[in-house]
Amino acid sequence: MTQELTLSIVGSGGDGAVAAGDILSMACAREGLNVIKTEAYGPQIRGGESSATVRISTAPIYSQADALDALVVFNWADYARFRNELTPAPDAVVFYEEKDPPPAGLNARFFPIAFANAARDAGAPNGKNVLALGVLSAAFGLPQDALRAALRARFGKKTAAVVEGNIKAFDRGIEIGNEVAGSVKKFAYEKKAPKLVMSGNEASAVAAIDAGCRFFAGYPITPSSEILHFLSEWLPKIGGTCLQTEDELAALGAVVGASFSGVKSMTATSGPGLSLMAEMLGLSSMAEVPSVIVNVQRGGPSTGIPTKSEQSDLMHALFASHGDTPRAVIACSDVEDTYHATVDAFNIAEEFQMPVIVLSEQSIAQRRETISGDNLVHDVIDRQLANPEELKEFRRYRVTENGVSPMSVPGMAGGEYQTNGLEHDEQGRPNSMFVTHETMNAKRYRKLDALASKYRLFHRFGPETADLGIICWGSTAGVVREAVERLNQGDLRVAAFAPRMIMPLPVADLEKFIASCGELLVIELSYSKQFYQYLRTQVDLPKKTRVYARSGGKALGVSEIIEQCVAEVLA
Amino acid sequence: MTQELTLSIVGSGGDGAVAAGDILSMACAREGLNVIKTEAYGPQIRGGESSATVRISTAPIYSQADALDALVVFNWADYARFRNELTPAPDAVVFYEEKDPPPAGLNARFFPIAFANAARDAGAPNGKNVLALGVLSAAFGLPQDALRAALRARFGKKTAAVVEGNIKAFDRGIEIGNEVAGSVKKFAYEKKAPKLVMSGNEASAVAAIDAGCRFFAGYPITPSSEILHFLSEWLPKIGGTCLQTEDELAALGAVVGASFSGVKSMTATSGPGLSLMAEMLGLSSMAEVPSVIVNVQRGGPSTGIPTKSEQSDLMHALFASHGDTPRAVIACSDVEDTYHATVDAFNIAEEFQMPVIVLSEQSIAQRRETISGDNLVHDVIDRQLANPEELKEFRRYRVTENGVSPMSVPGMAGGEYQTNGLEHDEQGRPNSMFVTHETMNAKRYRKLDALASKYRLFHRFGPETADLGIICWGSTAGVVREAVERLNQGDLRVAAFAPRMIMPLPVADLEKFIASCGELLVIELSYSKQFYQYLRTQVDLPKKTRVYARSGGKALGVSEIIEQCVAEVLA
Amino acid sequence: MSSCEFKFTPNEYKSDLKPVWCPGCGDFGVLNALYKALADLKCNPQDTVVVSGIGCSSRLPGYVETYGFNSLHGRALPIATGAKLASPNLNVIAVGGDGDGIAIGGNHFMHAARRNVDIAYIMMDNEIYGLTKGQAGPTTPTGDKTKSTMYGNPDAAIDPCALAISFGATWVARAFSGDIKGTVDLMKRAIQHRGFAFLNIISPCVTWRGDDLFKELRGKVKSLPHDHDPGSRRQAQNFTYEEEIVTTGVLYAVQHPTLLDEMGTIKAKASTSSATRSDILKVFAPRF
Amino acid sequence: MSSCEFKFTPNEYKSDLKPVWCPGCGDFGVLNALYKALADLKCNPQDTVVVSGIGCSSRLPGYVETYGFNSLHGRALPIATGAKLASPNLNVIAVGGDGDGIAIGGNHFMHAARRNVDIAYIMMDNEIYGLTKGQAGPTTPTGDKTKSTMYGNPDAAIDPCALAISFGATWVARAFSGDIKGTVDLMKRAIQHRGFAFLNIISPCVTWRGDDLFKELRGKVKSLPHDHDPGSRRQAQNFTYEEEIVTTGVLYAVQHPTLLDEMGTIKAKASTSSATRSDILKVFAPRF
Ligand SMILES: Cc1ncc(C[n+]2csc(CCOP(=O)(O)OP(=O)(O)O)c2C)c(N)n1
Ligand SMILES: Cc1ncc(C[n+]2csc(CCOP(=O)(O)OP(=O)(O)O)c2C)c(N)n1
Ligand code: SF4
Ligand code: SF4
Ligand SMILES: [Mg+2]
Ligand SMILES: [Mg+2]
Repeated sequence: MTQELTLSIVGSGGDGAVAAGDILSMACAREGLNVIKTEAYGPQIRGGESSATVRISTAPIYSQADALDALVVFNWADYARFRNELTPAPDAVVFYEEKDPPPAGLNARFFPIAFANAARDAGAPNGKNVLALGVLSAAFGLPQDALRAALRARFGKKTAAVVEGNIKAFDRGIEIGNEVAGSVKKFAYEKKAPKLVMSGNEASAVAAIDAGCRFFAGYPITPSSEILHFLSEWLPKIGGTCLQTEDELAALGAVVGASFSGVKSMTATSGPGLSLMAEMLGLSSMAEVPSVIVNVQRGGPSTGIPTKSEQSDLMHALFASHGDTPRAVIACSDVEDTYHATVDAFNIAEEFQMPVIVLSEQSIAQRRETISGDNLVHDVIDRQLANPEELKEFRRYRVTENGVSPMSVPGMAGGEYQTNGLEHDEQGRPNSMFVTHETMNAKRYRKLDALASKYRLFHRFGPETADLGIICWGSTAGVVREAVERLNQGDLRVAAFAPRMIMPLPVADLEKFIASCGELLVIELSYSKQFYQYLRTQVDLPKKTRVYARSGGKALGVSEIIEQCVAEVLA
Repeated sequence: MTQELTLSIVGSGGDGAVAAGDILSMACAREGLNVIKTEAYGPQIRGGESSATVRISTAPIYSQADALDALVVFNWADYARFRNELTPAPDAVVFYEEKDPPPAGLNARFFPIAFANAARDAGAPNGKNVLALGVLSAAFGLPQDALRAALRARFGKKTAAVVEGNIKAFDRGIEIGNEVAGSVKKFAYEKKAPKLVMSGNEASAVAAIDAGCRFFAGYPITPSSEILHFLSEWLPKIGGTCLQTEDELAALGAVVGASFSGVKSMTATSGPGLSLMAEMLGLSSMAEVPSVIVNVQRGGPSTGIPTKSEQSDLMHALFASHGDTPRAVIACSDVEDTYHATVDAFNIAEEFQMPVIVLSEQSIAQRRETISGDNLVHDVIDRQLANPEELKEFRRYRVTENGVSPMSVPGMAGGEYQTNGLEHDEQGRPNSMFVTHETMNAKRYRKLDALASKYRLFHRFGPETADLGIICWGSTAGVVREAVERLNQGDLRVAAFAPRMIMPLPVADLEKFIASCGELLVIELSYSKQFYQYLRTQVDLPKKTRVYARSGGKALGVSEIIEQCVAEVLA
Repeated sequence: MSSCEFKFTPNEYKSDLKPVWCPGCGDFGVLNALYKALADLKCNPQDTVVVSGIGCSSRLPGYVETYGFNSLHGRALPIATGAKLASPNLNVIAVGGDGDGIAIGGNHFMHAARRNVDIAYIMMDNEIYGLTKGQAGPTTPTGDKTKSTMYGNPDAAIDPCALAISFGATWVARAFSGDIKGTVDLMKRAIQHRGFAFLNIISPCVTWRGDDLFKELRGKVKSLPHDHDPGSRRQAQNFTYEEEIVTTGVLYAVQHPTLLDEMGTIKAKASTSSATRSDILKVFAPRF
Repeated sequence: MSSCEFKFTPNEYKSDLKPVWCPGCGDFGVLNALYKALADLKCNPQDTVVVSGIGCSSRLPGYVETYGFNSLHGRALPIATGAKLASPNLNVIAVGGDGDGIAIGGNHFMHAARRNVDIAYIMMDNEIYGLTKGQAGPTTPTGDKTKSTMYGNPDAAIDPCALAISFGATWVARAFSGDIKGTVDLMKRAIQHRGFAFLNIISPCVTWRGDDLFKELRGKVKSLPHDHDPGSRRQAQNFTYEEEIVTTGVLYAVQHPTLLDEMGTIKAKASTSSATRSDILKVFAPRF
């Protein structure tokens, strides 16, 4: 049977809560377990409250957990900030620094531990996080060898004294943990092949490299900067180029220039940056220069809540830029999906010569997840260049059946053309006649039709017909998936549909899904119901459709969804 | 009975076609006639083909004409560029330079005239345009006294010889025109009170002044620059400030700063500029700083067709900027409507503390139209400042029932606060908690509800119930209005609904309209059906709804609409 | 608060918001200097507007009990310009980071300076992107390893003071946030300058540039020589792009017509002809 | 066309598109000079990319039979930078107007120059916004009456060459489009320069600045004195912000590592450790 365990460690900056989460995740990954690790921080730039939450399971998991089985609190003042996000399950175990008694009102089993003193006594003055790992491993039966190895790897560059001090703190933690071990449910598992631990941002970066991206330009912005960081390290190693630009207008500009010159190119940003890219996005679409933009959504509007997740850049991604501007938009539902979405984005950009926006979210971009390296495989489509036949009297914007025209790149003799943000004829020459404009609009939009029939990407969970159908997108799909699994264990038959391709939407598949369900519930993390609004532009939703939409800033929970489903059916 | 006449003059840069159109319009305005004057140019920056088309009527008119009653062509090569736009009616009269015989295939009555020679002989070597005015006035019975006065006013600053030469050329034209006068239908009218002649852009500028705008910042862009030009001249005269900024980001930034400081402020731009403003628009919304943005739509996407009209900035105006970003969007259907829309925009911005986008279109922004000065009256709402009660423990973003919070401006003691693009609490202090975020999103969106119930602005034409209902917006409303009038003279009962308030849409009124019609037809000038898509987000359109959407770049014609209506009903 | 009770002590300019800055951050010095400068100048809180962009440094307006605008990354200057032009009686101060002002906001810096807008612009220069956790910025020394420049920063570092002078700023100074007294003095002069005053404050980021930099800087800071002529552009440029020392003081100071002066001239010229509403409508009337 | 048939005569670089420019526009001179410069340098059309923004001047790429990119207002330089960095073998030339490059595109000008990107940037400076029908731009003289400055331009005019030098451009020259020979010569040197070469071409707008300006300029143009040392920033600045004369020639020329040099160094440093796909995945693997 599936074994699951969710642990959270909360402390101040120096307490090492986040480091403990990393070490635990890595150890579990070595054992082949499934892990999703999230972090949260207070407003202080450094040294404020921080927490790491690790959900461990023997079965595949797709979301962070609703409730905690165990909580380590070094300081209750720090915990206060996360109270709404880190809720212990009713039978949860809480280990807390014994000097700091817990506040009233928390429903759990409490175990005071002298974390600071015990760690210091063991020889690791900064080792209370490691001691906590020992406690947790003993209490729940987590892999102690792997943890020890992970600790050694982590502290490998420090002095031997530091390493040994930490190992001793860990062992001391085990002793303490053993004392409570009897009273908690053990986590039992079989060791499997080791997994990788990766964040969504890292998955985007790796996918870009795999897809053949050799030029990246970006401007730092939370929560997408890790893509810039990773590619600034790795692209030069493989002969690629990474440029930090002066702003986002320049970032997408450089991408468009690099792509025009023949090299697959990408930028990454978050909402404010995507807003600044609106005009250049239009140029990429009009000039039919492939470009890939990874946009990691955070709380909006405006500067909003940079460190928290939301799904509210959707309408902007779909419709930003003046004029009729075709583009593709693709969503990511988890870290692995982010990898595939990013490769797909390159494939689509290159095949259909248009900008492609990958809509990621802080919640998956910055969480770390175990994935099997074997799954990081995806076909790559390379840019198709004009053939000698096409280069004769070359027409870069030739009107074709599917709208895709032959493309040349600098260096190709006979392929010389001028591209243009102005409306243009088949040769790229400015042209302001209505007929040209209508013809060219039609040509550019036909590419979306071709794309729609080739890329009918979506997730579908649950039975073939259902009492209740959920429509959702992005990270929400993971949570919904788990909710659907749980709900179908009861009487209710619930199915879910989550398009991966958002623009163009797999409309026929969605309509089929709608027809297969009784009630309908749209779920999203946008106050103004952006997804629901967009769906209505594409399909006729039955009158009875209900929408559960709220602001981001707090993770969507499986139980929250279950509640909504039950309410929907009872209503 | 209504008398109508549409004339067009076509020539090269130096031929003065456009000047002739101006003079004719002014003369007709003095007679109290109704005029709509449009111009068109070829791609040459100067000296290329140009045309002026003047539609004159004894009854109110709302669109440019489909077909010409008379055409003056100095040069058929120039005419070629406008062939698709300037179609003579079957019985039209064409006056052409006798040295340049007309091409085959045009169906009209042709009269060769030695424009150049006759003007030169009359003593006005550059006067063939004036001579043409004489011809037209004689042929159609247009007001010759008024024209003569208009000519004198126009050339008033030149030497007496120039003035007299032109008057002579005009008189010579009359002689020539008298020769054909017998064979054409006369235009008969009664003189009425003089009217003003104004373009949509000028109406925006005047409206801004009337609404109390005392700060304008902008960056030149076709087809909106006339607003900058007008306000750079007139604002300083009334103690206001006009700033040409380095780009559009700075333009809206300066507007937000000026408005924050307590002064009603505006910017004007076109698509590319609006794209660049996406992020700052979000700040205006989040910080709840009133701002007015006039966006004059042109052909898109990207640089597109700067000199031609389209309705394709709609979705961008409605949804641009990442995050959930409430804003108001208001449309203009003609020049007079532009005046009212602009004052409304200020009223709404100030009352609801949000950005308001006025969506104008090249076709109305740059056409000149007669209007009665008496109609340029509109109530003005001033910014409501926090009262002493509210200033005690002042909460700038207090959560209120309708979402509107008390506002202070610098200079008010006790009103000090920090505004913020970050999510914030009632005091404006950064706050990243979910509850705050949800509360504040709700507060900001409640303003849209309040606004929706106060401003249910729309046009409705035709009978109370109809076989066919047309839904359209912006400039299209004028053309539809005329089509509806014409259609209802036949058997078909046709009605039309054109929201003036686009966001928030007057949904209840629209639903009532939909219920009152049999068939439905949505008409718009956007290839990707932006208006139709948006309507679907707001109302359930009956399945049978048909859409007539095409690219801009060519004016929508009354007969084009009639054709669509007939097709719809026959289908 | 109403101004009659206001005592003009630094403390009274403190808002009740606790700074999110890291312990030891140079920006604390800037903030404290600003409290003191505002108090010394007896700036009325209600007439003072502090505008910032986005960054660690740009959090500053929230900590000051005046009107404040924590705006968008790079856009403090257009907003400050609009506020000052529309409401000339206000005391408008723009603040922000090196990335905010020279990377994404570089164009506005150029144009605000060349227009000689009547504001003080205080840059808190930590040679790094602090808030986004340590990427290179336009003032990061060439070769430095940062989060985004693993192999060393390839770009030439900019000296903000040199830039400001070349943009046409009429008052340019450099301060060090470790020297509160000197910083207060320069802030006061910046605020009092007629026209665009640019004050670059070296304000170390202890988190991403290391704790030691602060100490190191203390050793490097030197005042301008007494015979320095701030009226000389050339002399001023001699104290830019310094290598081993950091010279503080007013490098450059001249008087030119400010943007408000120019706007005043324009209004004077404009109002020679009358401008009632009917004058405006006459423009569109057939006047013959 | 295939390069073997290509004769490298100016005529062969002409596209079949007719310029939309007004008769007498200075930009014709720039275009003709470019044909000649490309021919003299035997630039392969297929390896040459001309990138522009938006404006009258920015229409130029359409008239040249190479690869061309008529992009967005103000964004020629980021696009040119991307093209050159990604495809270093290309000969990348950016062109555009004074408004394009110094108003809306000013920030990119600064950063492209300071990074010393290996491109030639040709500005066609007509001291006005031509395409939008005559508003003031950053190089319009103070006080001039234009469509947007009815009462005289309130802003200080910028000398693009002075700006380029202060931004760190490594090659800066001024030409006059009425002097095709001189312009050809400077264009060739700009294209051949390693690093960021900035060539400001005075290219009068006859429509919005008047017909006479062109003639007047002919009288004002002077070549640099023979003893000018282009290695001296200071000497170079002496020929900026001139009043009565317009000095043409190479004001400034130095050699610094270019952005491609820097990128080469980075790649060399980076490739000391191996980087197969499995090396990349190892980053994420529990390696214990
Ligand atoms: C449009 C936009 N792009 C990027 C960001 C992310 N961002 C926030 S602050 C910052 C730079 C901070 O550096 P600096 O301006 O020097 O301020 P510091 O934090 O160092 O004080 C960046 C890139 C943003 N908020 N908005
Ligand atoms: C984002 C944006 N803003 C404004 C415009 C309008 N516009 C086109 S060209 C131009 C300025 C032209 O001046 P300059 O760059 O000096 O070129 P010139 O026409 O003088 O050669 C402007 C403001 C635009 N196309 N895009
Ligand atoms: S990250 Fe650096 S600049 Fe930001 S608050 Fe911390 S020390 Fe200061
Ligand atoms: S408007 Fe001026 S710059 Fe533009 S083409 Fe005409 S003369 Fe040249
Ligand atoms: Mg900084
Ligand atoms: Mg220009």
